[in-house]
Amino acid sequence: MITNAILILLLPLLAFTIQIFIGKRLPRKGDWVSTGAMFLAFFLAVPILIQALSSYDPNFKITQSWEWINFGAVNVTFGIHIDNLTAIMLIVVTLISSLIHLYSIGYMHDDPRYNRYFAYLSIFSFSMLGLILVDGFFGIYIFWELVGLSSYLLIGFWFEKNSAANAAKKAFITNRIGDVAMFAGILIIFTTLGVFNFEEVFRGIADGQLSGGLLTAAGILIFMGAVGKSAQFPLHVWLPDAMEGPTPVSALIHAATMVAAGVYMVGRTFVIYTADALLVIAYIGTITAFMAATIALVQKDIKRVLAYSTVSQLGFMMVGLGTGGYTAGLFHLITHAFFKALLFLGSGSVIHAVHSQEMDDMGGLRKKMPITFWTFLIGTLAISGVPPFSGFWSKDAILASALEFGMVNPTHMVIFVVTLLAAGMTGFYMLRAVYLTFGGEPRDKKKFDHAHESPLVMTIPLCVLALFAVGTIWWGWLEHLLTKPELSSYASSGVQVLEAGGGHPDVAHTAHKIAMFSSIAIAGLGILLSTLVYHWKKISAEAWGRRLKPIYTLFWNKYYFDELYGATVIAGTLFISKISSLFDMKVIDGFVNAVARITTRFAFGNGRFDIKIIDGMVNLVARVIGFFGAQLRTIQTGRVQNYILMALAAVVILFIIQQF
Amino acid sequence: MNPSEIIQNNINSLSYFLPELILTGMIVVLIIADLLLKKENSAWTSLLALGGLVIAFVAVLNQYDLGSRSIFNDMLAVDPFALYFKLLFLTSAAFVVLLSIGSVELAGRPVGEYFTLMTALTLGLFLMASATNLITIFISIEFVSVTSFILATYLKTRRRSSEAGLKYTIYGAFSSGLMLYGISILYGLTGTLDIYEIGTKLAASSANSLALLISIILMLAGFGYKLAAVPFHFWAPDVYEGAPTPITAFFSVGPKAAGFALLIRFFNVAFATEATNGEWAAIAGVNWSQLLAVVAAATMTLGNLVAIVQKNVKRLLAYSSIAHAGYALMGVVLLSDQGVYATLFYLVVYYLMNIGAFLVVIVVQDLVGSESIDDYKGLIWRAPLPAIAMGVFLFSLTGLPPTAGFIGKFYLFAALIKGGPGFYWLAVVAIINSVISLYYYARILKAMYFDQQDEKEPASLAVSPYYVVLLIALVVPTIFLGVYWAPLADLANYSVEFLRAL
Amino acid sequence: MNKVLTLITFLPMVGILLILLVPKNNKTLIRVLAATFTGLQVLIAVWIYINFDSGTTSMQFREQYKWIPSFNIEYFMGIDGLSVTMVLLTAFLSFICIFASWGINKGVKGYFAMFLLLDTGMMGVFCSLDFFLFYIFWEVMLLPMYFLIGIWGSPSRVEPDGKVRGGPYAAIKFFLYTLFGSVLMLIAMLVLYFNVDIDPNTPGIQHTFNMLHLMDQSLHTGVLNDFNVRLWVYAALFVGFAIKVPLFPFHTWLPDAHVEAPTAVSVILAGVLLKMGTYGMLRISFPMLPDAMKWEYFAYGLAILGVINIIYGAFCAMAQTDLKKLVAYSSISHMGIVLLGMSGLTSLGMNGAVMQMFNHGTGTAMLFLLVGVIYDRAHHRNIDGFGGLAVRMPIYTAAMSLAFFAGLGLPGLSSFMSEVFSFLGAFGSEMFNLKAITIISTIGIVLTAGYFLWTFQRMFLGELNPKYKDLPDINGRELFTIIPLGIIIIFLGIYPAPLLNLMKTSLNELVEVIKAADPILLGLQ
Amino acid sequence: MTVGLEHYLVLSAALFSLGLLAVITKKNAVTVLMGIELILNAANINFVAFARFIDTDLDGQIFAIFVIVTAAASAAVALAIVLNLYERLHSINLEEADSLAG
Amino acid sequence: MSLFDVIFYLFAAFTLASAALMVVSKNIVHSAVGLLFSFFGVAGIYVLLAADFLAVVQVLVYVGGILILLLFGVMLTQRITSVDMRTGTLQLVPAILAVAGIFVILFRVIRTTSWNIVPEAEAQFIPTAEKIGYLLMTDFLIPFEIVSVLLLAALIGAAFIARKGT
Repeated sequence: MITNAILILLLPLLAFTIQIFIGKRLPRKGDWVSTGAMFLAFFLAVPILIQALSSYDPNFKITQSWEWINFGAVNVTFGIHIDNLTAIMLIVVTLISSLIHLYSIGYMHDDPRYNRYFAYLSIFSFSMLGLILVDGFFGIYIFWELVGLSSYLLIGFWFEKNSAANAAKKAFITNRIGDVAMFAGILIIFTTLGVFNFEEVFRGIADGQLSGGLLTAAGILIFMGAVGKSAQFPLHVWLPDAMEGPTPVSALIHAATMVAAGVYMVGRTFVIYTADALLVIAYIGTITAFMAATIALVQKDIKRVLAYSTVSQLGFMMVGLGTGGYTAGLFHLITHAFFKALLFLGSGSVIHAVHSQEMDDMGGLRKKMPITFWTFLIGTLAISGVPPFSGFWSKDAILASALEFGMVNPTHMVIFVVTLLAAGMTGFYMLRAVYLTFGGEPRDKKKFDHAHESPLVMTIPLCVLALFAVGTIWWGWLEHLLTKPELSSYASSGVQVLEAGGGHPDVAHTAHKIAMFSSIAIAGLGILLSTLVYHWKKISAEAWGRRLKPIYTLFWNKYYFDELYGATVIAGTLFISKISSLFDMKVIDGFVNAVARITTRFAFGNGRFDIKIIDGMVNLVARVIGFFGAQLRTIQTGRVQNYILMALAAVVILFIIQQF
Repeated sequence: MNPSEIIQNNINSLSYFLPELILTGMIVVLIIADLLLKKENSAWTSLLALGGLVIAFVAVLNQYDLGSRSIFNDMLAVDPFALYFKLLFLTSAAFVVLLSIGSVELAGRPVGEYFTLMTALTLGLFLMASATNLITIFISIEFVSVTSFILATYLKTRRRSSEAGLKYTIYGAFSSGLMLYGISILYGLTGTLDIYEIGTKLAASSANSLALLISIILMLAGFGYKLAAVPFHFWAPDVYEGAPTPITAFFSVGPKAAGFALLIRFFNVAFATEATNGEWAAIAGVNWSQLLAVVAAATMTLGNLVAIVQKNVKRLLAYSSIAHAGYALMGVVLLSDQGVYATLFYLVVYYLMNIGAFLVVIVVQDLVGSESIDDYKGLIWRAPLPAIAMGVFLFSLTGLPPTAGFIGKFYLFAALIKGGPGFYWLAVVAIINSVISLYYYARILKAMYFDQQDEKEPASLAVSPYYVVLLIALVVPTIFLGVYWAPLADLANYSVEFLRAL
Repeated sequence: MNKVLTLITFLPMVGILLILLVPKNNKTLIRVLAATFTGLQVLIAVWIYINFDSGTTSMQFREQYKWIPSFNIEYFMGIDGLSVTMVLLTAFLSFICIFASWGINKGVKGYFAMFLLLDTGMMGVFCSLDFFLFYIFWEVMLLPMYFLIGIWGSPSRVEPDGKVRGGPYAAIKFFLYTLFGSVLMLIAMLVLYFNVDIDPNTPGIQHTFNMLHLMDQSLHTGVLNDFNVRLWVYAALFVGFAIKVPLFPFHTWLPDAHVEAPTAVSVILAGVLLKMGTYGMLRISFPMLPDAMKWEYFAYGLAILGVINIIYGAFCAMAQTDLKKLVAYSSISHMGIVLLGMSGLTSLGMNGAVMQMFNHGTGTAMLFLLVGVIYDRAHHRNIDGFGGLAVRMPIYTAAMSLAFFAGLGLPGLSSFMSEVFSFLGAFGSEMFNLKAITIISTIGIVLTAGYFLWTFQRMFLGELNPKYKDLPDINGRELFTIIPLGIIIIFLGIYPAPLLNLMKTSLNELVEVIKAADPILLGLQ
Repeated sequence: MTVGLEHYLVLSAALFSLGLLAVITKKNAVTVLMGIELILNAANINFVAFARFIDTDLDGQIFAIFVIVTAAASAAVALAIVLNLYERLHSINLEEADSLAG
Repeated sequence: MSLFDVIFYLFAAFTLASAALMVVSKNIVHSAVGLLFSFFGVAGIYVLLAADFLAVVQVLVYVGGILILLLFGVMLTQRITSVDMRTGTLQLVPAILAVAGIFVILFRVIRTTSWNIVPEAEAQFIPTAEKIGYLLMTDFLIPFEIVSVLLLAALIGAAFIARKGT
C-alpha cells in the first residue's frame, strides 16, 4: 500500500515535470499525460480504500517513514501515513481531480497555454495528495505551501487579465498570513515536543508534555492556517476572487483540494485542539457560514454565488469540527467535495455555453442544456440539504453536533441557531441560482441562441459527480471509519465532564432528532422562499432589495472586507514600506552622509587652516586693535611668518598643556 | 683620557666611518667632475653620484659585522639602528637620483651641483642617524637643512621653487634657533653634551621638570620640523609643492626618516630609562611620550583632513606625508622596542610607497604637464601602468593588504595594542584617520579609474621604458613586502638594539 | 593533493598572470582563460567535496607553514564543515559569474583579472585558519570589488535632487564602510593575539594568530580575562562583520553597491561577500569569545538585529521600483534570517543559518543574474516599466518565478528548508527566550511573499507592454548560468542532506563549545 | 646681588625674544634673517654662560663656535636664496611670497 | 655692586638696546647698525664670561662676516639710493603676545631652576684659545670636519643659487 501511496504521489509530479518541459511538443499537448496520471492515481487509490474498508477498523493505519534531514540532535523524517481518513480523501481527491482533468480537456481545448494548464493541474493534485499522505507537521506544512503555489499558478492562469493576476497574488498572500500563523504553531509544537510526526506529537500531548495555554495557542495558530486555506473569516477574501481562474480550477480549488486542505488538516490534527481552541474554531466557522451565506444571497455572478456557498459550507465544516462533531465535519467535507465540484463544473458548462458568468445574461437554459441542468439541480439539492441527497446527511450531522454542543453549553447555543439560519439561506440562494440560470425566459437572446449542451467529455464528469451527490452512497460506513480520535479533548477531558453532568446519551439523541427536523424545515423554507421570489415571482426581489437597501449594500459589498483590508492592512504595509525606504535613504544614509559632510566641512576649515584661520586670526586681531595707529593698521598677512608665529604659539601652548 | 688616546680613537674611528668618507669623497669627486666635464657630458655626474651611493651601500652593509660602537670620542654611533637608516637613506637617495635623471622638470638645469648637493644631503642624513652628541646632532641637522634649502630652490628661475626655498630657509632657520635654545638649556641642566651622559645625569638627578620641559619642547620644535609633525609642519606643504618633484619625494622620505632616527635615539637615550623587556620609562617629571602622542594624533588628523580638500596631487601627497609622520610617531610614543621596531618598519614601507607615488606624479607631470587631480582623469585608459602603479601605492598608503603599507600599519597597531590600554585612544584616532585617508586617496583613484577622460586628450600616452622599469622596481617591493616581509622585519627588529649595545 | 587548498585559492592568481600576458584585444581568449581557471576551481571543489570527511570536527586538508616567524604568523589553511560549504559556493558562483560577465567589453583584461583576484580573496578567507592570513584575504577582496563596482558599474550621474550617484559613489561607499569595519577587526585581532599565550612556560611572550589556538579558551590570558574587555573585543569584531552582512544600521552601502555594480559583481557580492560577515561570526567571534556571545545582551542584540533586518529589509524592498534594489533589500532581509538562526545557539538554528547562507547564495545569485538578463535587453530595471513579459519571455518568466519563489521560501526550494530551521532553531533556543522575537520575524515571510509576488505581477503578468513586444527571450549562455543554480535550488529544497551532512558535525560542535563556555559571565553579574 | 648665571640667562632670554619678534614681525626678509642671528646669539650666550658656570670643560664654548660657523653657512645660503627671490619678484617682502598656500 | 657687575649691566643694556633698535627700527640700515652693536655687546658678554677666544670669533665672524653679508643683501636688493629703505611690520600684537609668553616661560624657568653651578669655577680667568684649539683637534675633530664639508656644500649651493642663469 505504501508503494501505491508513493506512486499516487509521484504520478502527478511526474506528469507535471513532463508537461512543463516537453508538454508543448507532445501530441495533443500532453493533456493525456496529466489526465492519465490522475486516473492512474485514482486506480491506485482504490485498493487502499478497499483495504481500509475490508479491515473496517477505525484504527486502521499503515505508516512508513524515512530519514530525511538529520541534524544530529534532531532527525526529521519523511513518512507516509495512511488511515481511514487518508484512504477516503485519496479517493475523493483523485476521483474529483481526474474528472476535472477530463472536463478540462473540453473546457480548455483552445487555450494557448493548454499544456501549461495541465501541468499546473498536476502540481495542484500532487500538492494536495502530498498534504493528505504525509505523516507530520513538517511535511504537511510543505505541501500546504505547495498548494498555495499551485493555486497561485492556476488562479493567475490567465495572467494577462490584471484581475486574474491580482486574484492569484491575493490568494497567495492571504494564505501566507494563515500559513505564518500555522508555522508559529508548528514552532511551538516542535520546540516543545521535538518531533514533527503526528503520532509522536499526539502521544506527547497525551502525555501532557504540551498542555494548557500553550497548547491552546498552538492549536489556534495551526487552525489559522486552515482559516487561510479554507477561507474562513477573516481570511476568506481571497476565495471569491479566485473565480478569476478557469472554472475547472475553481472546481478543483473549491471541492477537492485547496479549501478541503484546511478542514482536512484540522481533522487530521484534531487531537491537539483544546476545548478553548475548538470553541474558537466553532465560532469562526459560525461567523463564516453565516456571513458568506448572506453575501451569496445577492451575488449576480454564478461563480461568485458558488464561491460564497463554498465559504459558507466550509464554515459549516468548521462548526462541525469545533463543536466536537469530528465525523460530521469530515463527512461534510467529503460530500461537499463532490457536489461542489458538480456545481462548479455545471456552472462551467453554462459559462462555456453562454460565455458569460453573469446570471443576468442567462435564463431558460434548462431546455438547451438538459444534462447540465439536471446534474446542477442535483448538486443544488444536495448542498441545500434536501434529503436524501448527500448534503442532507452531512449537514444534518453538523447541526446535530452544534445543537448537542449548545445543549451541553447553553451559552453557546447561538452557534446552532446561526448555523441553522445559514443552512436556510443556502437553500434560498442556491435555488435562486438555478432559477436565474435555467429557469424562466432567456434574458439575453443572443447568448441564449448560441448556447448548446457541452461535449461529452464535460458532461460525463457531471454525471459521475451527480452520482456521488446522492447521499445513500455514504451511509453508515463513513461514520464508522471516521470515528473521533480517542485522544481528542472532547473524547477525553473537557466535554466528558460536561457530558457526565448533562447525561450524554440523552442529549445526543435529542439533539439529533431536533436537528434533523429543523434542518429539513429550514432548507424547505429557504427553497420555498426562493421559489416564491424567483419562480412564482410572488415577492419582488427588487422591492425587498430597495426596502433593505443598507443591508443589501452591505451584503453586495461583502461586508466591505476588501475595502477594509485595503485601507488598513495593505495601505498600512505600503505606508510602513515607504517610510522604511525613506528612513533608509534619508535617515540612516543621511546620518552617514552627514558625518561625511561634517568631516568634509571640518576639513575645509582645516584646508583653510593654513591660509584662512591664521589669516583670519590676524585679520581679527587687526580689527580689534585697528585704532592703535597707522603702523599697526598696515598689518597684513604674510605667510612664513604666520607659520612661525603659529609654531611659536604651539610651543607656548604645549608647554602650558604639559605643565598642567 | 689623554690626548694620544683621543687621537688614537679618532684614527681608529676612521675605519668605521668609511661610508661617510666615501660620500665625502664623492662630493669632492663630483665637484671636480663637474668642472672637468663638458656641459653636454655632464649627465655622467648622475652616474657618478649613483656609483657613490652604491659603493657607500656596500660599505654600510659591511659595517653590520662590526657590531655597535661609538666612534670619534662618542660623537657618533655605528650601530644597527644607524645602519638601518643609512640603508634607507642610500636606497631612497639612489631612487631619487634615478627619478631626477628622467625628470623633465630638471632637464636643462646644471646637474653637477644638483648631485653634489644630493650626495651632501645624504651625508647629512647619515650623520643625523648616528649622532650621539648634541654638537653632532645640531651640526647634522644644520647640514641637512642647508643642503635642503638649496635643493628646494633648485629650480631657481621658477617662482614657486624660489618661494619654496625661501620659506623653507626662514622656517628652518627659525626652527634650528628654537632647537638650539632648547639644547643650550639641556646643556645647562646637565653640563654635558653627550646624550648618554645626559641620560645618566637626568636619571640620577631630580632635574627641574620645568626647565627640562621647555627644553624638550623647544627641541621637539627642531625635530618636529624635520618630521613635519604638527604643529611644526607648516612649511611642508608649500615646500613640497614648490620644490622639484624628485626633491620633494626625497624630502618626504629622507629628512623625515632622519628626524625619526634622531628623535628615537635622542629621546629614548636622554629622556628615558630602560626598564625590562625592551620597555622604557620616561624620566620623571616630563611625560614626553604623552606629549608626543598628542602630537602624533594631531599630526595624522590634520594631515588627513587637510589632504581631503587638496586639488593638487603633489600637495595632497604632502599632507598625506604629514599624516604618515603621525602614524609613524605612534611607535615612538610607546617607549618600547616593539614601538620603535614598528616605526622603523613603517618608515621603510612608507618610503617605498611614497617615493612610488611621487614617481607617478613625475611621470604624469611629464606626460600631461599637470599635477592637478582633474588631469588624472581616465589615466587608466591612457597610461595603464602608471595608473595601476599609483593604485598600488595609494592602497599601500591607505594600509590595505596585500601591500606593504598594511604591514606597516599592522606593526604600529600591534605595538599600540601590546602597549596596553593607555594608548588605545591613539589607536582609535589612527583607525578613524585610516578611514579618512581612504577618502582622499580614493579621490585620486576615482579620477584615474572611474572618471571619463576629457575628449580632447590624446587617446594613449607613451610612458618611457625608463619609467616603466622604475615603476616596477617600486611596485614589486611594495607588494612583495605585503606578502613576505620577514627579512625586513628581522632587520628592523635587529636594528632596535641600539640602546643596550652602547 | 595535500596542497589542495592552496591550489584552489591561488589557481585564479595563475589565471591572472596568464591573462595579463594576453594582448588586450584578444578578448575571447581572456574570457576563455578566466572560465578555464574558475572551471578548474570547480573541479577541485568537487574533489574536495568528495574527499571531505564530514564525520569529524577537525580541520581537514590542513597546510601549515611558518610565514613570519617573528610574529608567529603562519600560512595555515584548513577547512571544516562550515568553510567547505562556503568554498563550494564560492567556486561555483565564480565559475558561473565568468559567463555572466561574457558581455563585458570595456577593459576586459582588467575586469577578469580583478574578478579572479576577488576569487582568490574569497577562497582565501574561507580557507585560512590563521587570523592574520584571514585578515589579509579579507582585505584583498576589497580592492577588486572597489574597481569592479567603480569601473564596470554604472557611470557617475547626477540625480534630480543634485546628488551624485553611480558606480564610483557606490564603490567608495562600499569601501569606506568595509574598511571601517575591518580596521576595527584588526584591533580586535591584535587584542586577541597579544592576550593568547601558547607557551605557559614563558607567559606573555609566545603569541599566535592560529585560530585554533585563539579558540582555545584555556590559553586566554591578560586582559582577555576581563570580561568587559572580551565584550569590547566581541563588539569590535561584531561591527566589522555586521557591516559585511550587512546588518541594520550598517547596511546602506548594500543597495547602492548592488544597483551600480555589473551583474556578475552583484552576484558575487550578494552570493558570497555577504556571507563573509556571518562566516566571520561563526568562525571567529563565536568560538573565540563564546562567553561573550553567550552573554544575553549580545545574543538578544543579535537576534533583534536579525529581526530588524528581516522585517525592515522586507519593507524597504517593497517600496523599491528598481528591481535590483529590491533584490538587494531582499538580501538584507534574508541575511537577517541567518542572524536569527545563529543567535539562538542551537544545533538546528546554526545549521539552518549556514544552510541559509548557502541557499541565499545560490538563490540571490540567480535573481541577480536574471535581473542582469532583463537589464541587458531593456536597459532599465524599473519594475513598473515592464508588464506582461510572461507572454513574450516564457522561459525567462519561468526562471524568474523559480527564483522569486525560492526567495519567498517556497517548500521544495532550497531556502525554505534553511529558513524553517533557522526559525525553529531560534524559537527553540534553550539558552535564550527568543520566542517572541521569532514570532515577530515570521511576519517577514508574509512581507517577502508580498513584495516578490507584487513585483512578479507588475513585471510579468497583465497585458504585455507594447514597448517590449520584440524582446528576445533568455539566450543559451544566460540559461547556462542559471540552470545549474536552478537545479541546486530545487535539489537542496527537496533533499538538503548532502549540504547539511557536510556542515552539521562542525556546527554542532560549535554549539557545544558555546554551551560549555566557561561563564566568566557569572563573575560579571 | 652679584651677577651670576641667571643674569646671563635672562639676558639671553631677552635677546632670544627680541630675535623671535623680529623674525615674526618683520616684512623684510633680510631683517628676518637678522632676527634669526639674534636668536642664535642668545643661544650662544647660554652656552658660554653654562660653560662658565656649570661645565668647565669648555664644551659650551666649542658649541658656540660651531653655532657661529654654521650660522655663517646658513646665512650665506639664505642670502643667496633671498637674492634669488628678489630676482623673481623684485621684492624681498615676505608678504609677497605667498603663491604657495593652502 | 662690584665693578664687574656694573660692566655686565652696561654690556647687557647695550646689547639689548641695540637689539631692540634692530627690531624696532623701520629703516633696514638702522636695523643693521643695531644688530652690529648688539653683536659687539654679545662679544663683550663673552669676555665677561671668560670666553676670550669666542669673543674674538664673534667679532670676526659675525661682525666681519655675517653682518657684512647681510648688508650686501640689503644693498643688492634695496637699491639703496632710490627706493624706500623702510621695512614694515606685521602681526605685531599676536607676535608680541606669543613672544611675551615665551619670555615669561623662560624667565620662570630660569628663576625656578636650581642650576648645578660649579662653585670654584667662578674666579677662573684662563685664556681659552689654546684649550679650544686642542679640543677642536681632539674631542671635536669630527664636528670640525663635518662643518668644513658643510661650508663647502653651502658655498657650492650659495654660489649656484646666486649666479645668473638657470
